[in-house]
Amino acid sequence: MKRSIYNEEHEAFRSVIRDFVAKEVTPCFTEWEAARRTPRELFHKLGALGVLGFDIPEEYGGPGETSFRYQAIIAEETAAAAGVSFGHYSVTTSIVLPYLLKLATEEQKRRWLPGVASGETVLCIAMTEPGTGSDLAGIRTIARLSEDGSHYVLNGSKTFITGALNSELCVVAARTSAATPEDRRAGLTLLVVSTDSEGFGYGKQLEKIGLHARDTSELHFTDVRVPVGNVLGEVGKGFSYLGQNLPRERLSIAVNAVAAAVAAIRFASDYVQERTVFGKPVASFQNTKFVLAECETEVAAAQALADQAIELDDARELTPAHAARVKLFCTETAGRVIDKCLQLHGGYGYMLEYPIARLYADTRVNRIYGGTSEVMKTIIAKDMGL
Amino acid sequence: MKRSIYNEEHEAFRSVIRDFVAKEVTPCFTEWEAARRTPRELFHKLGALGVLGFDIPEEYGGPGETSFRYQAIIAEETAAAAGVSFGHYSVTTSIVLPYLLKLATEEQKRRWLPGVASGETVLCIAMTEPGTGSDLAGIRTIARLSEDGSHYVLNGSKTFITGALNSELCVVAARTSAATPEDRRAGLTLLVVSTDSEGFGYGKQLEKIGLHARDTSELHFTDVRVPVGNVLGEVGKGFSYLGQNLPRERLSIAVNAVAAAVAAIRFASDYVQERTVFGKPVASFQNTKFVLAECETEVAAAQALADQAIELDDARELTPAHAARVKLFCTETAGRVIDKCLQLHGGYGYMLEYPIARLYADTRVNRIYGGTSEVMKTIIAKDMGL
Amino acid sequence: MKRSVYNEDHEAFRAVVRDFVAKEVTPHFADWEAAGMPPRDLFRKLGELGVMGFGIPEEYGGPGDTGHKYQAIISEETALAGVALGHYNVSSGIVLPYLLNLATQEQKRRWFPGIASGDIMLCVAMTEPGTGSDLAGIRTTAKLSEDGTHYVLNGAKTFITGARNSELCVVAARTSAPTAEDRRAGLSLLVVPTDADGFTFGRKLEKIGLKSSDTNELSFVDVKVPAANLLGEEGKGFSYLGQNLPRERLQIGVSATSAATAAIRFAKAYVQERNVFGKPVASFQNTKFVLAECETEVAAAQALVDKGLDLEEAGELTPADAARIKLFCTETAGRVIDKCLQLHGGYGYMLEYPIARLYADIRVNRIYGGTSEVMKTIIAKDMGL
Amino acid sequence: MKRSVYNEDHEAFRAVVRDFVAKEVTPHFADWEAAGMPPRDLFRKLGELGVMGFGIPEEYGGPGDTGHKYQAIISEETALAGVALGHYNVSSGIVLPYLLNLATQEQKRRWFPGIASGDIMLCVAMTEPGTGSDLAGIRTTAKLSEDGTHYVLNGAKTFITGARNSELCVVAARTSAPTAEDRRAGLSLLVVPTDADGFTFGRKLEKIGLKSSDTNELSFVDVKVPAANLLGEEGKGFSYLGQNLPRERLQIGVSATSAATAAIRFAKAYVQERNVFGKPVASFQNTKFVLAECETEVAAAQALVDKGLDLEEAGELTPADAARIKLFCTETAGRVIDKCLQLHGGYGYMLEYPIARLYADIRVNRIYGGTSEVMKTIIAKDMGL
Repeated sequence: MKRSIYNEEHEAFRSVIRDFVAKEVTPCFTEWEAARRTPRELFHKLGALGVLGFDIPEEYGGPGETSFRYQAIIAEETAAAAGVSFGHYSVTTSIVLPYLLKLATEEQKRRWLPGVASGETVLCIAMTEPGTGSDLAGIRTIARLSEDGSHYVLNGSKTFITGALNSELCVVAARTSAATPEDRRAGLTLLVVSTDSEGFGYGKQLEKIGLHARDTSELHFTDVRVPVGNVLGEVGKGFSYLGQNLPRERLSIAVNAVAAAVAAIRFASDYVQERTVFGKPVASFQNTKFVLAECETEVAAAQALADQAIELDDARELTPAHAARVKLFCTETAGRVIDKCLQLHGGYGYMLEYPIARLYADTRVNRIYGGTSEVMKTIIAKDMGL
Repeated sequence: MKRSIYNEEHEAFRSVIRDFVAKEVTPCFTEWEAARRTPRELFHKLGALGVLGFDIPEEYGGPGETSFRYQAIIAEETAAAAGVSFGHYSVTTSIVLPYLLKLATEEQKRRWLPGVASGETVLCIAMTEPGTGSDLAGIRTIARLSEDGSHYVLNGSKTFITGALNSELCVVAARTSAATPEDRRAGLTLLVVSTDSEGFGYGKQLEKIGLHARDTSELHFTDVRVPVGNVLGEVGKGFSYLGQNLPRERLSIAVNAVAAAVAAIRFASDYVQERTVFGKPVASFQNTKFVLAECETEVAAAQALADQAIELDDARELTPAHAARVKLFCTETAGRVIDKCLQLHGGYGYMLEYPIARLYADTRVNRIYGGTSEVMKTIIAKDMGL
Repeated sequence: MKRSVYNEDHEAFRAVVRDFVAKEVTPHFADWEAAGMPPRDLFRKLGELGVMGFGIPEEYGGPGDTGHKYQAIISEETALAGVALGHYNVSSGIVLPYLLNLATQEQKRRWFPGIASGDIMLCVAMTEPGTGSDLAGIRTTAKLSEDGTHYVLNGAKTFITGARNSELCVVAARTSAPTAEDRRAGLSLLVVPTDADGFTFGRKLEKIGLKSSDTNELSFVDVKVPAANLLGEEGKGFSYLGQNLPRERLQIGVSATSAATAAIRFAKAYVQERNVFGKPVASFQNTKFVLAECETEVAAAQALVDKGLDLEEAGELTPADAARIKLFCTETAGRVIDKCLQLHGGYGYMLEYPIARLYADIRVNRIYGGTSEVMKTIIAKDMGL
Repeated sequence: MKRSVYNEDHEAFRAVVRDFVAKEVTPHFADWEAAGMPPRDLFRKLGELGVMGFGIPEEYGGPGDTGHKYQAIISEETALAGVALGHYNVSSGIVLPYLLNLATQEQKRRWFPGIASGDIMLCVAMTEPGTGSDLAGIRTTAKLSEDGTHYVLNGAKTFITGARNSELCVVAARTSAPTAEDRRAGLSLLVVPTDADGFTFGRKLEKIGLKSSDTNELSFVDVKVPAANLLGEEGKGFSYLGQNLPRERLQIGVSATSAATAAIRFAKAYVQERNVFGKPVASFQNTKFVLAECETEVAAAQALVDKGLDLEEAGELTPADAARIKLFCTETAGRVIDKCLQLHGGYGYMLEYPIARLYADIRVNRIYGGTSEVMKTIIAKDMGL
């Protein structure tokens, strides 16, 4: 259906991205997947393209505040192109950078933001610990202030860290004091840790169902020295900072999911028109038509919902509960749609050389990360007064 | 979620309608259902309210071209109020009147439109015949021109006619010449027939699963004389006229469906908060919260899709395939949502005194009339090039 | 798929039932729906047929314990024909088992012959306005008279199916207040004649479907119930409730599955007859696929029900098994009947088509006898969750 | 729910298989997945266990016809453990039946003992690049040599499971051109040694899951196949295909159902161990309801499969029955495994958790052995549509 959220400037940006994807990503993507990460240079190229520093003020080398539409276009052009991605691009840009923008001091901004915008400095974030899951209050990684007060000594382990192998800085949530009986969430602090610090160890890389072009690792910290100048925000207030950017992160996941579903429909439409069974194109069977019509209709609704949310985000009106609705609906819809589109591919749909297979394996996690569908429902129900 | 399609003027209109519904409809609705029709006077009141003549030019007593938003508001305020309706209001206003606006001659407009706008003249339409279903090319009702050329003599039967008992004029699709081998659709003509004509007979009233406040009847025509001045459009071109207004009709069904789903969620939310089970409010169970959160999310998507379509309709850009997507998605969603909301009512949900029971029985036909979901899928698939 | 739960005796019985339904039910069913209940005489005819007193020993005029499969066959045959026998199943399948378990010798002599013959029909009054399924909240009271000869019953009940065609009503009432430790204490079951003074019928409730059986509010104003009509022991009422639930739920599964089978049959006949764009609806791939899906889901439901019937016969049907059967079969029937209605197009919404009636009737299957949510709670507990 | 399809002998066999899986498979399975196939030696161990030659008469070293339930038990036990035996089922369940039906006395003597011992593994090559399931479009040719001693095989195949661990490959090839009346004419089945000159392995295809079995492209360049390796009659290949499909589909149903059962088991263990907000995940109502739904659907699938196993044993399983079973069980397993993964949260996406592997593995079940859409076509035809 006709969309109304993009103007000519957006479309010009889209064609730049499309070109970039066609030249720099699609031809190498299978290799990246086999390597289980993208090459580090990708981020330099993305920096040159000017898409790493959204919302970074111009004085620090960024383009200043930017509508989420540009990030939506990137999602559309990567997922929709061939089910490819920029590795952990969305983690660095949509998830970690906003923490720096919000919390960094003037000095920190000068120190870090220009590198982020240029691609010299790529970011990752370390929250989850083995055994704690999404319950961040249970964090056991400890940062002890040195006697002279000049640095913290960091010890502990983290898991599910996306993009760490390609990152220079890692935002680590650590305990700088014990939780109090009244407040299990007290005592958490965010530290910005250089990944080349001594004692910063990469654990095993985790094998996932999909998303093979981005690395997911365990991290171990053994007496890592982190200068006090690298504390992000106030000491002990870490918990309150977490999740402030979640609405946009969830919107971003939703937009990605919709783009993947759009791509799936395109792959399936192409496939069924080319492919014949019993001498007739698969497209000529009524079941094929109906299934694709259903898919396209559901995706039209998801797109309408996501577009509405992009506009709300621009107007600074995207509430957490709205974002939860959009994430829940778009990721559940994409899950169903991609499954049906794979089915139309028959046996080929199970072979990873077909992009539909990759989409299937990649998108399963959409209903989980950034908060599971169940967490979304909890948020929505609360918003409904239930 | 925050909607953006209504301005203050719309909201003022909404409160007028809300008042009207509260005073004139809700208190009597059960009686109307028991009587299997609304009182004829309802339409006089609706005429006085000024909502019967949307799009009728001012010279004929109407308000001139009007955004569909006003009709959407009526749908929202009737369905959303208590699952009530204005009987066959939407048939006369959204389905039949557009034929007259499009096809009537100057003289006919002068003759009919002022009465339509005031509520003196209520409209119905007779297409389907026993045994032909949606295959209009199979129509067997015959209109034979009299020898002197002054009138047609109409003979035949129609079924599934909504609102005929309350209507003064009935648009009848009849055969004025035989179909040709090349064109099964040739020879159909639309006639505007007075329901008080001699030979215009009401057959049995059909019992439906729901929608009890609107009558649905069979009609029989026995030598009914219809003046040639009552031919709508050109003789023999009836088939080409049919369905020209379908996108809006389907949008209207979709908007009604969304409004009904919104109402269902409200009824269920109220019910689960009042009602206790094992000493706890039903609302406190996680399943209740999750089910309602899912419902609300799906309805948010349906609403976004419908709102987008209302805007496209205003811009004259609502294509038949877009309208099909909107109808398919919104009616399927409403079906699922209302079913789940009924379930949350337990045994009370099956009792017709609870509005959720009425919504359940009423909305089942949404996926059927105005073109079944299967027909929608056929249209969408064609639009996708399949 | 070939079924194996029934033997030749069962099939002979099925033929008799089918015949009865075709002659005595189907031709009159629309009238019963219009009237809101079948004629009282129907049950005497069913008595003559010998199906009113399953479980009643021969000495009291019944056929003795025949196993549940005969009752299953009645459910199947009525559902397959798209009709119902009023509140037959409430009387024979739900209430009679209470009497079979709890009635004294004297009570059996007094009531069983009439039940077996169809002269005494039974209904049951549990739910009260506002209490829902929380039976511990019952407020209807039965006070024993000073001379101990009778109880005085006062209170109100709702959702009582078949009361207008019943002679006896099993009423759950409070004979003493609940205790702090046990909210369920103090409930007793009384067998109350529906023609007793002070036994009043309230509103007949309008339902989405099931138009051929009456659902009522009842009120009791100083109704005198002989002490000899106490069922089981005083104060133990709560413990008696639900003992027969596994069978009742199996039964709902049986009839939901047959209703779904009937829906497929109706839809198949319709799509083969009906033309669209000059081709039978049956010739479209979507029609074929939808009906194939439906039939497959019903095959699974049937396999599950049949397994349940065998387990029940062997005394091995657990409450959680029955919950699984009810949950699966009623959810399946709901989906299947909805799809079969859809294949009928506009006709599917008209009550003269049996598919429309099935749609309106079946919705309550996911609710009564315990909602799907209650079933899930039982199953999860059985899984150790 | 209590099952009744297996007797004591079956259960004794199950214990042996379970033991074998626990000792010989589970500890090594991650390695096999990394290697893309199990070691060749696995099948010799299975031969020692006596499970390689079901259906092979005792005179050739097999156990004779034991009924299908033993094979079902192997599927169940591997699926329940969340592992697989490489292409065991292809060899024993799919290809061996061709040989049992079609091999001559001489061929039986030549091949059966090795198959029973696990020294000869089998694979089958039907699909060609671009032809999909339309076997009439096969373009691989087998030209009989002038002296009639051998065929010369040329062509390419794809989607060949287990070829790298197989000694013999049943290849469908054209020995003459199709005729205008019969597109299916001219196909023959040849048993080709995988070490023959000109028999080349092409790419190993990367799959979403099923990482522990190899799926390959094959190409044949002037492969000489002895005429004595023709299976059945020349030109009748098409008629031989699919004769064993009902059993194959039943088998897929068996293993899908067990995989779903395993998924529930994994999820249950996970939610009981795992805390969120200080409470076990198992304590949330949503968790309970989701698992209760899953278990109920699997109970229905199991009832259907068990019915199928009994019908198969009685020789009464129709092709449409098998289609119903495959459709229902694979669709159910797909849904159930998806929900069980969801309950694992982020861990569910990590392949070290068996639920992640199950998710990736199970997706193809709705496709291979005939897609769900093909099943619906078969069922609809059986319904007279």
